[in-house]
Amino acid sequence: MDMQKYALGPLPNDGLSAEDRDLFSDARPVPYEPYPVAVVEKFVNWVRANSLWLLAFGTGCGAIELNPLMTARFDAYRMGVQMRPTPRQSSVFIIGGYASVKTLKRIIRSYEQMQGPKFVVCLGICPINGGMYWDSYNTLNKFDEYLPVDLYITGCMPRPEVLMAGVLELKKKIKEGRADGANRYIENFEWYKANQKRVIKDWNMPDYNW
Amino acid sequence: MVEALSNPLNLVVVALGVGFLLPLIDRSSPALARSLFNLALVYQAALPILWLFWLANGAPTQEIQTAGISPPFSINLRFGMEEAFFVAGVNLAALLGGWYLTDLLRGRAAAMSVFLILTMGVDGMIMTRDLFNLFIFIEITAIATFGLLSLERNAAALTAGFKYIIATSLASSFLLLGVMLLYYLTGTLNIDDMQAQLVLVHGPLGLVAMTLLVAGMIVELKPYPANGWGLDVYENAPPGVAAMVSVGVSAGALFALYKILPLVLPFLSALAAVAGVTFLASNFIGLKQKKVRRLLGYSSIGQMSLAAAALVLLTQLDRGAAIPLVVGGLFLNHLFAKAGLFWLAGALKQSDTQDWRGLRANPRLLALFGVLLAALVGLPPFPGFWAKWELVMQLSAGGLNLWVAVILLGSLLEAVYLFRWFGQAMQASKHEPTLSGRAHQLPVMVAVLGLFAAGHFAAASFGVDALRVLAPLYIGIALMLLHSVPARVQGLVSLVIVGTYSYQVLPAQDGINALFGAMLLGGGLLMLVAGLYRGDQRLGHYPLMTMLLLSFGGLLQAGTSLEFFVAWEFLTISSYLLLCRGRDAAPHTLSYLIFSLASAFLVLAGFGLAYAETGSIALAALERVEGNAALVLSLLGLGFLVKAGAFGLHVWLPGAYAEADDDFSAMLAAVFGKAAVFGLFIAIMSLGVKGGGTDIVMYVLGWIGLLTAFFGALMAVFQEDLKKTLAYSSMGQVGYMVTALATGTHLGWVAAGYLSVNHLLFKGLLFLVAAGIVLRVGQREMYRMGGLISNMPVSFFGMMIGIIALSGVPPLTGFGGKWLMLNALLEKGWYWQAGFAFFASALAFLYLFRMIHTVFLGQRKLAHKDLREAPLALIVPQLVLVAVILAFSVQPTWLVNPVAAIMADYLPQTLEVHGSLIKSGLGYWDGFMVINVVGAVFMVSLLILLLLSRFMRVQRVKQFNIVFAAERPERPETTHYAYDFYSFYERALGFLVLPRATAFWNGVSEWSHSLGSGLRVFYTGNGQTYALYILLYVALLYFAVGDSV
Amino acid sequence: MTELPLSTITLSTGFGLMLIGMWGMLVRKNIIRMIVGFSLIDTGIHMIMVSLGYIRGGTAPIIDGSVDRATALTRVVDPIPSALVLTAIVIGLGITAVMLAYAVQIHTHKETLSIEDCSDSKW
Amino acid sequence: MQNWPSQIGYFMLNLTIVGLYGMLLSGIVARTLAKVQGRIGIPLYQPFLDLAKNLGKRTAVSHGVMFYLGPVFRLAGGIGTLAFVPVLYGSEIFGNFSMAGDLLLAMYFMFFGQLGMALGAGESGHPFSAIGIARGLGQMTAYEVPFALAIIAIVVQYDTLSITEIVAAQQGGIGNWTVFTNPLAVIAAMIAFLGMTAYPPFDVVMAPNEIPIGPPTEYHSSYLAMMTMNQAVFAGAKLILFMALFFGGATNLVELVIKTWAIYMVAVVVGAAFPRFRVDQSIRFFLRYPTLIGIAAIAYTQAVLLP
Repeated sequence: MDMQKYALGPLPNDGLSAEDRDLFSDARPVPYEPYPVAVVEKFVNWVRANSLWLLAFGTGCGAIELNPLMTARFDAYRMGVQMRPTPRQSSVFIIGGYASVKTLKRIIRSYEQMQGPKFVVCLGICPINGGMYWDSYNTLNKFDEYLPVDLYITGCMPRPEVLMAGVLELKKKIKEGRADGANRYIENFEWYKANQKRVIKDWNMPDYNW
Repeated sequence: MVEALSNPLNLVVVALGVGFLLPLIDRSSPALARSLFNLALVYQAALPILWLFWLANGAPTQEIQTAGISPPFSINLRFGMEEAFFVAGVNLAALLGGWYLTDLLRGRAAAMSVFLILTMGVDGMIMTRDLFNLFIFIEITAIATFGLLSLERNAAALTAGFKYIIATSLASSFLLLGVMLLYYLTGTLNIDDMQAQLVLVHGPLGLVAMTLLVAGMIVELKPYPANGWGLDVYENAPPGVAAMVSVGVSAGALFALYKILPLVLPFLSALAAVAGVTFLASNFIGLKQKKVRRLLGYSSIGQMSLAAAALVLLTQLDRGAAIPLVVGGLFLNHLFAKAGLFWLAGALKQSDTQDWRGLRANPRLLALFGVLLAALVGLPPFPGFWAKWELVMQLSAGGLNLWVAVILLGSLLEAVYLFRWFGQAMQASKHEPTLSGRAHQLPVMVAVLGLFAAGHFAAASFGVDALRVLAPLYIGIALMLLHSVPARVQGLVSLVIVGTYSYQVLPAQDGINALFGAMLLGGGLLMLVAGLYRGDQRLGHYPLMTMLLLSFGGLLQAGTSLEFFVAWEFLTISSYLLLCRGRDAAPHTLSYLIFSLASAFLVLAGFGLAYAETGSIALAALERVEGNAALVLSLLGLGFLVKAGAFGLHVWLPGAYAEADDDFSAMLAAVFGKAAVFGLFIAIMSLGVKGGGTDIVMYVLGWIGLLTAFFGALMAVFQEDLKKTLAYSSMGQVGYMVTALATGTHLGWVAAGYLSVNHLLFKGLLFLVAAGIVLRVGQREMYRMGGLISNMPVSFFGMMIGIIALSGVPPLTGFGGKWLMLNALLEKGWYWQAGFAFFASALAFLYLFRMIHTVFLGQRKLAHKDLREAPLALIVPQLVLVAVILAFSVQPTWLVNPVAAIMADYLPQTLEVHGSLIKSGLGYWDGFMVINVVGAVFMVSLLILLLLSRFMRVQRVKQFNIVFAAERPERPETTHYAYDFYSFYERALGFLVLPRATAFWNGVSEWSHSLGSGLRVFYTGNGQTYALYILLYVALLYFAVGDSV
Repeated sequence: MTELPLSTITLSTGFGLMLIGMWGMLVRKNIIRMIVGFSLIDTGIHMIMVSLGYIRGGTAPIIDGSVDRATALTRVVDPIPSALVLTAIVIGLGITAVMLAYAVQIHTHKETLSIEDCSDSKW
Repeated sequence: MQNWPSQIGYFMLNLTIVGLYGMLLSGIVARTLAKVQGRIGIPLYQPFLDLAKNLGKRTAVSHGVMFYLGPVFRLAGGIGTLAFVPVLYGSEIFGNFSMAGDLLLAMYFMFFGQLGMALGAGESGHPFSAIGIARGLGQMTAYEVPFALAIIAIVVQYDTLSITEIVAAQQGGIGNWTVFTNPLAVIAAMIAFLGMTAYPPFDVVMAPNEIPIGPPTEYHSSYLAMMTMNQAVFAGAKLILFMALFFGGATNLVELVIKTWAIYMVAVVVGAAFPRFRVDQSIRFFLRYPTLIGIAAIAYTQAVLLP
């Protein structure tokens, strides 16, 4: 695998035309440290776990399961889960089932535009191994090659109850400070980028979508 | 010897003698003949001028007797002041005309002698006191004219000449018959003697005699519609001859009319009516005219009938003392200006006004042209201005208000077609008008000089300190001489001049003058500095700016309405010319000038009415107007409202403000607009609080102001053009001032003063920012910009301060204006108005945000990546304005206290000020505390965010790093939300701003033009029809007056 | 039937001529005829002028044996109109001449003598 | 009054109380709406958690200085508005800085934060921000009209612009409240209030599914947290102003809480029941009947209350 080495300096943004390079930031993301005081970090993790703002972006067929989650029957609001229409304000990205190559590009953009700490939850079997689409020309079989995944909820399709169980699991993970996908992404930036660029042929965006 | 040479009779003798000698001498020596001709012309011109001088120094009026017998038994001529004046004028025109005609007359000795005899004929018409002799001179003049007309040998000229002959010979036949009948009745031909015997002229025969006499004279003055023959001649005769006919022959006819007036007293009203109708009709028809010389013909006829009307009306009103000033002034004005224009028309080959496009390539010619037009329209300092002023004053005093309206309307129409022509000449064109010879311009220049001299003299004879009052013009002209030094040096010179002037004038002002002096001159100086950002030559910019600023001083220093009016007209002229400098201003200059002149005429009418009541033209006397107060206030108010761009009268404003040079836009909107507010202040302070009818006027003014504020703001909301947005915004802001003034309360006036100062500050700031943007971007459409904040941060800051100050959001100065105004409205009991004002002021947010967003925020265009900040010359004045805004924001009492003190001179103080706390009857406001609280809160908030940012990694990103629904923006143009920003608002309220006012004024224009074409159907071009008109005129005159005798 | 005074006859003839002349000027299309019309007007006026000065049974305004100074005013014919007529005739002649000259020139340039063809300029 | 340190201290106290109350109020509203939808809804303390979560975000982007300052303006605007409104009647502690200016000051200062915020959001370069602001401003011009007319009516009624004096005039019994003495004015003002709170049917400004929450679409992390804080304070200040002008003010905190909650519930209940107006529809709506009611209120005040 030819892994492009990114220096600590500005990103090359090779996919962009010279004109576009002026329009997109070329800064390299940096991982964040925990708060210096442990109690604070613990408290903040607890808060994060109890205020999960989902990005309202249905990337696949599983998105259909998100709607009952929020409505009267399951009412995930009780657990501090809310929908946000913009990645800037969201902290949880639910990959709703299979991710095609075409969607991956949009997923990457949206993920990179979310502010850390941020968490990725994969829904269903497809992001794990491609599921029933494993041999499709455009379905990604191992989603965690492209983005760091904090939690998998398997099933085809998992019902909202399972989804809720996943939320509780995610909460637990966050509270324990183990949901560090965002930092992993940055620490292994070159690897993720290489994987992403391998499948996305028309890479017409910056190397990191701030 | 001297005595012999100086005998006025020589005017006749020399011309006759030389005239008959010329063809003889020409046989042997054409050169000698030519010299003799020139010598005779010079002599003819010099003699009356000398006599003028002698007569002015006490020489007695010369009564010249012929045949050694005293009148009435012989013909006698009189040569007094009046005659000398007219003769001098005519002969001077003849001298210049002869000079001008050099080419045409070369080798035509007969023509030269005819020219001399024509001059002599007119002189005789002026001097003779014998009716039959008058007839003879008229006929001599006529025959000489016929001769000169035939110099042009083409079909049109010949047929025109023939029609002219038919008409004039018919007229003189009537005249002759009339003279004979009068002789039959009175037994004398001497005018003075006949006047003494006037009782004998009675009964049907007397009436017939008078009718015929009047008819003969009137036809000479070319009354509408029996004047087609005259127009044909103006159009087709050689311009030099046309000039002589227009100036010389008409002057003779006018003077002859003046002489016979005492004989035909029953006809005065009819004469006035004829002159008035002719004046109006010819100016209406002039609107439709495209051919230069015929246009001048309409103007000539208009001017001469104005002079005739003035003569008759003043005689009727028994105000003979004003006749020399009025009629003499109009005559001199017409003499130089019209002759000059005819000569100019001849100097250029193009006969169609449209083909004068491109004349701006020849600035000297253009300047001459402009001066002549300005004189003709009656702008100061030219004699026509003073004459019209006096005429309006006298007519108003005599209660002839309808006549004042007619005269002003006619003058306005004349200005329309004359300045439309000027506008055409100002347009750029590939094809410059072609000159027919260089020598032809010299007489024009002399005419222009003559106009200036006459104007100065006329001003002096008004008892005006001409040098002081006309100083702005003279200094401006003097600065024009510097036109070849670098522009910035010129700018510095004018800065020094205006600065020194302000330094001397401002400390001497008090009260409202001090307030507006500081605004007008201070703001003006700042804009002058801003103008330095342009390094190109800008021909005429600095002289005109200097004139403009000095004229502000003229407004301040004016003690009389006349001085005020002169300064006002100077402002009009200089701003019009400055506006003409705008690259694409051409379509808007005419409407600007017309509305400015209309405004000036309304003001003039108002002053006239005030004079009628108080008998004084002192500005202070305005307060003494009681009976007409409401009417005077309406006229003055309307006049100033036009200039302020009030709702419905605003159609000139956006174009003018937007298309002017960018720094001049700032000047116009921020500073110049305050002159109108100043005028309103003066009018309302003198007249607005008298109760009675003025209350209604003030109430209406209040609503006009609000409608202006509302529609100004609403129209600004829908503009794509940066400067148009600001222009409409200015319109709206002035509306608040009008409303505040109209409350007629102390608080309202304080609000108006405060709003004026504030508007000057933020609108100057915003327009200067706009100038910088336009300079850098090269465009005015806002949606083509965007994201300029990173290139022009200082400009952004300036605009942000400007919009906060405009919007009225605390803690900046704008809130004070809103607070004062709403308090004033509520205290006055104008509750609906207050609600409306709220609405209007909320609308400002819309266009303000749009402006700053679409220009500075949002997505930057690729092409604008390397734009630089605006030049220093623009930034420094902006920062000065920002500093002043901030200073007044920190401590509003610095502004409120002086303004409140000034207004307290007029009305009892209603604001209580304790330290920094300002209290009205309803509420209170502590600006100092507000800004402290806000500042503290802001700093605390900022500190919070800074603190939070320490725990948060903040990455500065670029313009496309936005959430774009999981896509990426493709181009800045498609990502920048800017075009048709308030489309939904247009859907909701757009029906309110359909261009109804524009449609209305277009309708007025179209209607006037249609009227013009309707009025000219009488011109069939058929000589026979014209003869019939003349006959009908006589009949009509007889029947019209017959009843009343 | 009383004899009509001479002055009345000339006077009415004069007015008659004027009217005929006017008719000519206003109705005839031919320029030459219009000029003739003008001449008639002119002549008419001259006759009127002369008749205005006439006194019935008056004598020539020469103060000699037949008229004494005391009664001269009532008995002599006013000499001034006669004198003026001379001037007026001269002028009328001049104008007629100019008109004719124009007529010739117009004919040269336009080859017509109809006034209706002479509306080269109109408005 | 010149005792600055204590004045500032009192204000900090007020700010804290109103801020906390405002946060709580948004929780109450969310739960109320959840009940309408047959859900249980968020815990009442959820807004505090969300606030803390946003404060605890570790990364952020900035589009420029104005973008950065936008939330600062916003928060300053909210706090400032509160500063110019007296919280409780007759209490020096709860008087804030209302001696700095009258009702007009409070009304105009409300725009301060919105304007600054608009500038900041504008610099983000996001078209949805600009669209949202354009809609917000357009709607604002419209609901300002009935609101201003109502304000004018009560200023005429009480002949003062001072908020304290207006409250003073309403003391002495429930019958003295403006809502009973001048009902037309209060109706007009309350309809305007619906527009101000941007609940349905006037929520096209935010329109989460169309222009993802409009103006603040690019704001996140601590910026968003500051805006949440402002929302609490600003909503509190507005409610207090309405209470003072129309509902007799409050002399103690309990009265304040009850009254402001009741006022806010008007907007919430209406919001729960209505779909969304398009912005041009809402503009026309405000300029029709509410404006007429406002005009009638002035006429009523002039004709009936003044003589």
